[in-house]
Amino acid sequence: MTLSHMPPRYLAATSAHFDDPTRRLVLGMVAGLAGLGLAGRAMAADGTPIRLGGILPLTGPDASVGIQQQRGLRFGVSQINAAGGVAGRPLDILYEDDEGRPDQAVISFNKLVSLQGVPLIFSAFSGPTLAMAPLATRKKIVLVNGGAQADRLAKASPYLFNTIPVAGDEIAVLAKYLASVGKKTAGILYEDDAGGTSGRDDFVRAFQKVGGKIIAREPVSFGQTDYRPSLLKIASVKPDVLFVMLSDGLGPLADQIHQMKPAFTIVGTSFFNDPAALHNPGSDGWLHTQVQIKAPPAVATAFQKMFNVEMEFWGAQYANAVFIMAKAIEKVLSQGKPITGENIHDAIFSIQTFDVMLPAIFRTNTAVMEIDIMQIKDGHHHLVQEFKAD
Amino acid sequence: MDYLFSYLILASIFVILGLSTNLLVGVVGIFSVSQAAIFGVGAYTVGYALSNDIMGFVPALALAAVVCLVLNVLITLPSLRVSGDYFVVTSFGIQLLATAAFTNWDAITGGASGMAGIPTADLFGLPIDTSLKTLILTACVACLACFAFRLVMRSPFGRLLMALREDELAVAAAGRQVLRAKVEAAALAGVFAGVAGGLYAVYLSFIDPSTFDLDASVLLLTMVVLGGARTLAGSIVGPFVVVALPQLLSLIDLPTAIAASARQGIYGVLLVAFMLFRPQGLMGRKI
Amino acid sequence: MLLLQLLINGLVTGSALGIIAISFSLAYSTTRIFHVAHAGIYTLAGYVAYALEKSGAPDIVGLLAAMAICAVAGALIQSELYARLAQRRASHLAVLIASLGLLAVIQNFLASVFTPNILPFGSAWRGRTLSFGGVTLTEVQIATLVICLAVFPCSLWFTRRTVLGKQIRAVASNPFLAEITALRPQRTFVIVMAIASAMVAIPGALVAFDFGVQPYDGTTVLLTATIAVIAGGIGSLTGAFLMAMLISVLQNLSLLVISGEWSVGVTFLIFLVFMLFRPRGLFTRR
Amino acid sequence: MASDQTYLSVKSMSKRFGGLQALNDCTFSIDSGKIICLVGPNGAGKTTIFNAITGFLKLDQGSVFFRGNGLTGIGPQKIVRAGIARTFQNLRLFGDLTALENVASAVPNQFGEEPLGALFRPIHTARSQRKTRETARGILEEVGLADQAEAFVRNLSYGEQKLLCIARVLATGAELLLLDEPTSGLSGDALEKVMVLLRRLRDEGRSQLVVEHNTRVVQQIADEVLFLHQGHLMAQGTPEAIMADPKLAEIYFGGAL
Repeated sequence: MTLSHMPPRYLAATSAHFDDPTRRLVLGMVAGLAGLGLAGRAMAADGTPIRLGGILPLTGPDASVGIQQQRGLRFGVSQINAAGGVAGRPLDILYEDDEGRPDQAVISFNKLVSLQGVPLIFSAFSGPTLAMAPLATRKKIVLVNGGAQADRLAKASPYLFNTIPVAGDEIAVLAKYLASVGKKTAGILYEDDAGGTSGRDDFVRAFQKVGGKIIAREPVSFGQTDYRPSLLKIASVKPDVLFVMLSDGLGPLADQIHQMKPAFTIVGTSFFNDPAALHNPGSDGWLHTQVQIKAPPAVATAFQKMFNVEMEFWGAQYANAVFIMAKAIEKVLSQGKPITGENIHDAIFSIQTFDVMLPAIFRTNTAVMEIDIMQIKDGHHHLVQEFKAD
Repeated sequence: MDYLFSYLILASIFVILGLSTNLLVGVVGIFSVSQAAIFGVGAYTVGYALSNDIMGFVPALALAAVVCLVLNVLITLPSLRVSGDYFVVTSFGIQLLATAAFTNWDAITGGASGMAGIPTADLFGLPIDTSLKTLILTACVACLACFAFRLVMRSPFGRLLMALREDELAVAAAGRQVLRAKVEAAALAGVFAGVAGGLYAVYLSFIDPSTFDLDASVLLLTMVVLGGARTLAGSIVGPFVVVALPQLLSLIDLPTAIAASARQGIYGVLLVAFMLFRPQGLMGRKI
Repeated sequence: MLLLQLLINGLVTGSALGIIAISFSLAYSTTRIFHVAHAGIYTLAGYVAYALEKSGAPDIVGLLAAMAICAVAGALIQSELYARLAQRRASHLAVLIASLGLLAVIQNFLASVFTPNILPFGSAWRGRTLSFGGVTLTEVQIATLVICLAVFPCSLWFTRRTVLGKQIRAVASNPFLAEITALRPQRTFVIVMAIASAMVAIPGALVAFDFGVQPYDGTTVLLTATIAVIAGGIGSLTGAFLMAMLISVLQNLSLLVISGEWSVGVTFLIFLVFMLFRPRGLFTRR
Repeated sequence: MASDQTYLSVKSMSKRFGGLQALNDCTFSIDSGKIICLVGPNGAGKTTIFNAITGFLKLDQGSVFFRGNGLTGIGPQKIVRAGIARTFQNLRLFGDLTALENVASAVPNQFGEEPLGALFRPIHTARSQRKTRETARGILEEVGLADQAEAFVRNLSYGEQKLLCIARVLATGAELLLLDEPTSGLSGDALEKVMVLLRRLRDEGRSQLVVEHNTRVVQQIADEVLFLHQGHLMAQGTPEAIMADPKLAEIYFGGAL
């Protein structure tokens, strides 16, 4: 039923560019949607768009990440809409730029909610997200954070869903793995901001819990690219591993590591899934946890086609967040309820296990996802060990 | 409605802050790019006091005002010793130092991840827990601040400050103490910034170092430039326009990839254009 | 060993910072404009080099092109913005604000063309290293050190020995007098800004070769450079250069003693100490 | 040391700027109720003496006494309160303020010249403000600028600005006025106006120490002349006596002839 609503050229485009696994994925989704569409036909699939919000730092110092996240959202929406939308209704995200500032985020939040009546808002970065969280609680608007991993986000609001595990979860897995391969001492190089410092604290806790010892900690400021003095200082105490928590600048770091050839192994989290680092010979041998982002190659190709850039980590995460929320909205519609924040909230918990591009389980407000240990070799990530969800 | 409220609340907070900046930059002519740091100290003081249940909102706001008064005097003092451009560097440095302190003094500020869950304000037991109540509170304080600014500008003190900007030597020759006048102006500007910070903290219930960084100081400067120096009308119009600007600019349909930075660049264009073609701003006097 | 390596690293970054400082000093002591947008020119140089490298040109071409384009940009800023402001009798504060605005324009223009991400260069020589008795330097670092150390005496020679340099110094010491003796200060200002901008393009491109480009990092770099200019004594190129070296070395070495998040603090502390005890700077004669 | 009879006395003042000896053991004293002109070639140290007396400049050596009280090492604002006020050669008026405000800015003892008074006792402040403005208006009338009271200074003619400088220094209430070239750049009516004004002020009891280049003006207004050369007092006497001295004329006009 729903398929017939789709303009044929969308179908043509998707089939032409997607090879097998994606087609299966997309067709699977479409089939699912079609099924739900049937169920929800009484709901008048009139094709009026479902409007959601996206509040991201599109300018300012955090914009480099914000723009990647926006690409992810746009890609997710285009995929959903290409497959017929949600129960026949296309998704539409209204974007607001908060410049990474909490106050602008609050204005944008109120604007989207009170003027546009959106029930759900995608957000980014812990500052703005934490600033919006009390409003989300008060107004029962679902806030979806697909990028920030600060631990405090886990309990900030019953309406705040984190579609990515908090950093603590990843780091616990990393520490466990490091202990299992006999790494005893570690240095930490972290960005002196919210994500970096909470990552540092998580790592200290987790690594000490498995019997490791932290022997150096060096902060760098956001946007700093000269890591040499810090690296030299860390190298002088000869740790087994160096835990790195940076959100940008992995390219220069890889350069400088390559030039220095230190004895320690570089370890980190999903942040390492950054093409700038991957394609740098300096990143050879780096170990990192990976919130599973096995985007089917065809999806990645479609992404590349759409934006002319590789699918970055953030792109995948935010596209996945769109897929998860589309499912939840679909469920709300299928129950014949109006699309409100409260209903979406309930739907997320009633679905709990989302078998989308990157499967996620919501027992709490923060997704549990499979976390893998990967190693970078010759410009590719190689799976070292899997830690299934749980 | 809430959208309009949140705009009005922030705009009125920035009016108070704009008055503070206008007093220093526009009236006395001290180039300061560290007013956001003082704003931040006010916000953190109130945030810390309320979060740790040390005192009520009103005493906390008073404390913030006092702390900011003292600090602003201290950071403005170099302007007495070092002239013009040296002070620009001092001011930049103070702003960067303040950001480093907000980010790293975890025990007080919550560090880089900020201070979340600041309780809402209460006025002697009356909770200020809705947008409307907050708007009434901030608007009242902003009106008070405007009234104070007007009183000052029409008083001999205001005239003394204006004279100070034009010629410190002549002020001294007229038998006035330059040092004392500057300290008093800085103190007053500090009180304004501290109160604005306190209101900001309770309204957003979340503060973090990014709100009080160099960009924020530049934004404050933009408000003064846009509104115009030294007039009350300018100090009100500037913040109202600048706070609305991101919202207005988002109406322009630019390709998403550039829209972002382009919008930010427009602040710069505004600064340059106003200085070239309208140094008196929308409704002020020449800066 | 660590100490030595940190010291050498400090000297490398310090030599680059030194050229930024003397270029700023040259522009400032002549035009008396606190040219904050100089940070934008510095950033622009990196992006010019980056764009050329991506289009296949060798890095040396990138460096030269960056100098040329920055020189033009600097001259335009003087003739189209600062000169007009002077004509309109804008206050010192107004000029400063305009400069700050221009900086925002340049940074965001670059961010919108090239994205705000850190973009690394790809050329192979960047990764090659050389070791001298335990101290390892990359070829880019060596190039930076050598070129910047060479530019410094050239700039001294230029201001002291050439006719143009003497003219500039004359205008700097008294623009009014220069005007009546037909030295035409506004024309000299344009030339000075062009030269200063070409100079700042050298570290702008070299640092970019090493660390990649990003749009917003120039502000802090320029602030550090201005601290060197002031602490070294306004008008003294040698003072500015040596102070920049000193600040950079101290920043590197301070890591051994205190944690890195306070390195801004260290720089600024140096400044405060100078302001309190030697406000005229280290190298000025009374 | 200083006798109570001397009005203003300057003792062995010395000041060096780098290689230039601006004041070299300069000593003189003057009586009250007179116009005393300070003359001498450019660079003789006239303005430096002004700066030193009014506390704008720290002396290397020497002292200043006013009515027997030492003024050395005291800040400018205290010296104004002690009764000596000055004008500047380059005027230093507040261009963005009105003529009236310029004068008002120098009137002493105003309430509300600090924030607490201005904010918390606004009515009192306003009353004091009215009084100040009346005083200022009176002074403007006295110098003949009453009709320009509300004009912005930058819109006044040069002659009017010169008069305004005198009005502002009068407003301080000081009894000894140090006027730095009050007539330079003036001619005809404007010049005449200033000379008449200075004489009238003297007759009202305001002593004046005036830096003056124009010999015709000196002859017309001066009760006494101090001749300065290379930071040193060369001669002191009546205008006629000084003008008649060929050696001084040689120094004064030497460069020109």
